[in-house]
Amino acid sequence: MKGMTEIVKTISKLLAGLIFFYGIYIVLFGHLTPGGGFAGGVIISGAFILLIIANGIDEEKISRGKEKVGFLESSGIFLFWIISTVGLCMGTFFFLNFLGKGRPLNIFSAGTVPLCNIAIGIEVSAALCCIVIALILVKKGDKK
Amino acid sequence: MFVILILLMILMIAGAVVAIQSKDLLSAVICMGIVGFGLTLVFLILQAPDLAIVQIVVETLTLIILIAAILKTTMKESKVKKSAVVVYSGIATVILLIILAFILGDAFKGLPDFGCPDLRMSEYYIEQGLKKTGAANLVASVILDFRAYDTLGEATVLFTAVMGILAVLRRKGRKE
Amino acid sequence: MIYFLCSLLFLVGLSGILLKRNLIKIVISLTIMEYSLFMFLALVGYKQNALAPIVKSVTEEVNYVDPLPQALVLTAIVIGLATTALLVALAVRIYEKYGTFDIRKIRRLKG
Amino acid sequence: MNSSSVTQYLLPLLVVLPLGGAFLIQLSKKISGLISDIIANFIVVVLVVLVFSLLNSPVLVYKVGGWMPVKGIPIGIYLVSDGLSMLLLIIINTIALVSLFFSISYMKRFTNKPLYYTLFLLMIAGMNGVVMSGDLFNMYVFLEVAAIASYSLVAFGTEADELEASFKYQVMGTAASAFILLGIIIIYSVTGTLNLADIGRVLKDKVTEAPIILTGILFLVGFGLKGAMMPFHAWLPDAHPSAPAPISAMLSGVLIKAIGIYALVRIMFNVIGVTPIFSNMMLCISAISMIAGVFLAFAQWDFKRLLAYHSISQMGYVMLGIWLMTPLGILGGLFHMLNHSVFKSLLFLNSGAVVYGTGSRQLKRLGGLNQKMPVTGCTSFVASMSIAGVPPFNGFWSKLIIIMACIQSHHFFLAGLAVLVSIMTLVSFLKVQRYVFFGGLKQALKDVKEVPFTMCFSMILLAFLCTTMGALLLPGAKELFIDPAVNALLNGKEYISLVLNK
Repeated sequence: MKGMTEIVKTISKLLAGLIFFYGIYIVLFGHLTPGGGFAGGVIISGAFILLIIANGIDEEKISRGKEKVGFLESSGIFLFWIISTVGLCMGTFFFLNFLGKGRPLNIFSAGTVPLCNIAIGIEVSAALCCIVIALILVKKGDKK
Repeated sequence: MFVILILLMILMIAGAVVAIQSKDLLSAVICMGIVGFGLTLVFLILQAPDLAIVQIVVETLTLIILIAAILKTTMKESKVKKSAVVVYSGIATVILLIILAFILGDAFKGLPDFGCPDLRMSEYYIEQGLKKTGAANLVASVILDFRAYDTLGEATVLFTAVMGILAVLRRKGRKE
Repeated sequence: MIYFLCSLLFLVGLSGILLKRNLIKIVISLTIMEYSLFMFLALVGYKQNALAPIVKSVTEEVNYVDPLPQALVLTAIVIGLATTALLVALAVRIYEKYGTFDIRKIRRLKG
Repeated sequence: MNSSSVTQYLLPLLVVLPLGGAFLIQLSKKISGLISDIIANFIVVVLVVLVFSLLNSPVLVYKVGGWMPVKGIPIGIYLVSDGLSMLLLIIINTIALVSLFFSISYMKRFTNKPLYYTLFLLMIAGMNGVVMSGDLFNMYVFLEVAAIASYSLVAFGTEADELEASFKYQVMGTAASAFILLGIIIIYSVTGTLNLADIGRVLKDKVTEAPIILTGILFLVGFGLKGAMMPFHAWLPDAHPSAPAPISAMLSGVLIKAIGIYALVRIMFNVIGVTPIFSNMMLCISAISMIAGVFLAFAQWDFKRLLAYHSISQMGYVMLGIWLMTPLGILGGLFHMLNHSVFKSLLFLNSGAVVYGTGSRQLKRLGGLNQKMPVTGCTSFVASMSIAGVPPFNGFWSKLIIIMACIQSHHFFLAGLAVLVSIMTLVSFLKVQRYVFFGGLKQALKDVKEVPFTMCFSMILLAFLCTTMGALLLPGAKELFIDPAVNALLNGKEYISLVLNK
């Protein structure tokens, strides 16, 4: 699959940057405003998918990217797992919100909630990129 | 508000019917988009901005995945021959569905009225959510603190699905 | 009334699964079925004249819609997305092997 | 801190460990191929040790996140392990260990082994989560984890028929999940809570209201689809044979019990409450499953497909016992569930060994394998006799109890049916033995060898269990393993006070 025209490529690069930062904003402020790790993660993956679609598919580059993305995904969910088990390791409860609650309505508040949001954001964005890349890499008309 | 909600739902049902009946797969997928984006609006009306954000991005992504799959394969739904078996099974299904609709409609009369939910469990979330978890977004406080275990399960479902997709899309399953 | 419309959407999805013989159509029907459930869950949590469950200031009067069903919908949406993606991947692979999406031509397994 | 509060901290580990293992395998697969074998097997060994150390403990309730109930209403998610969960945990983790040990050699024929282990561990985590969950929605989430892992494991070989079976399985499974979710929403709308015990308390005198009856039916359809009860069984004979053999063993031996029968029984007995109409309906379904499964199995010439149909039939026995709702019936049903998981997994592992050795699972193409594969032949003979209910193997005792329970509660027709099905099962398995292991050796099978050590070891272990598990009925063992589970079902509504007062 070839990429699209030069105009589309340039604009998509600009837009992808914007979308990417918007996604990060949604993740970071997930505990204060609507949104959160999941919504933000999907938006971030959207930025990458836009780039992939606009710039066409270079198979080699993309399969290398797929491995990196897979690793990122596993590490994201592993991070979430670690946050969840810290409570257990400290001898208290599984999924204990062990950090201080902070001042309400401040970005550094709510203990582990923003951390979980970040971990989920990483996991979700990587996972969705992985799904789309894997589906794109399937060759057309490869019948048996 | 209520009228808009009902109109939206009727639009969604119409979209769903067209999506299922249309002969062309691409237009079917796009009609499914009507249902999904309609759902986004419904969420907004129902005071659920979190869900609206998630639904709109997920719907877009679902459409991308489905369209990518269709572009790689075929757009036409192959024709169904109108044999007697098809017609009879179709009629039987429709009758079954009508009966089901009556059962569901009847049972739903026993639910609490629309707009007055029973807040047995969530009263505490609403009143103490901010104080206990520090998160101003009560939905975030529920999914990441009160019921964070569910969210671990949810993230795991997504992880499992990705692993499953990687497993299914392998070129060769068995070694020679 | 409003619950009934929701169940109607559910039944439309169900009819698609039962009647349609095309893999992609089946995936679409399943997704529509799930959407109707999300909507039902959000309807169940709605409270008349209440605000979205986001606290804007600490002193605010407490009158929000039920946040719990919204959290459940969030979880369910992710699960729905995961199943849809896996189904689509399987459908693409099946197309690769058989060259069709039609279930009647994909009957290697019997009984 | 007394001893019960220490042991309750072990409960979340049963889910956390396999999840962590699955993520770790994905992170570390680059380093060496061997590392995934080690991690997976090590974690499941730890799980088995954990489960057996939890045995004989009282009802444990663990509140995730430390959210204590407010005004008596639970607000967080509860993990609950009572007798019934314990029985299921034993089944899940033991069979998982044996299958995993079997996979070490068996899965060498497949590509991307770390992915297989990841999915396997996720499936175990999902089932453990379902069994221990004390929260309706949480149960649904972990049910989906287990189900999605099993969908993709069925298609692990990526051959055309495997993909097709997986798709069919997944469509039915997703529809089933939709029904279950609808039921959960209705329950939440009526009660305003999701905690199982709390739901039970609210619904105490509402069992006959229309929404609750509808929920019962929705759960029956949903979990019936997941557990392949008879009118909803269509996916099972495709999906179970298509999976790699250790996965078939897990699916048939464990999964349909954990996310089908267990979930339905838990919700109906302990939470909603069973009405006589419902239990009679379930008796009908189990009788139909029993008889139709065995008849359909009769016509099969594919080894694994035949076994899959027998799974439907044997699950009919389990349900027949449980839904008689008498102490003896429940004892028989649960004991048969335990036994079935052992001998059916063994049979599937046998079929896997046959496929591994000969490359075929068509009965007509096999023959005389006893000369070449003595261990497989021997163990499969034990398993066949066990499933057919020949004394002194374990299947005999549980079937005997179920038949006695039928007679005791004056269901003579069902008792006769159970005997008939048992005889037909025997005939069907004599056919398998005759075509696969006895008779003359086919020319094409001259250079077949016995399977590697790890596979033999798993089969011998299960065969040993088959011969000795009748001893679980003796006093001493019975109180430890089966009685708590029976009591958990018999005193259904006691569950509510047990959980809420912790």
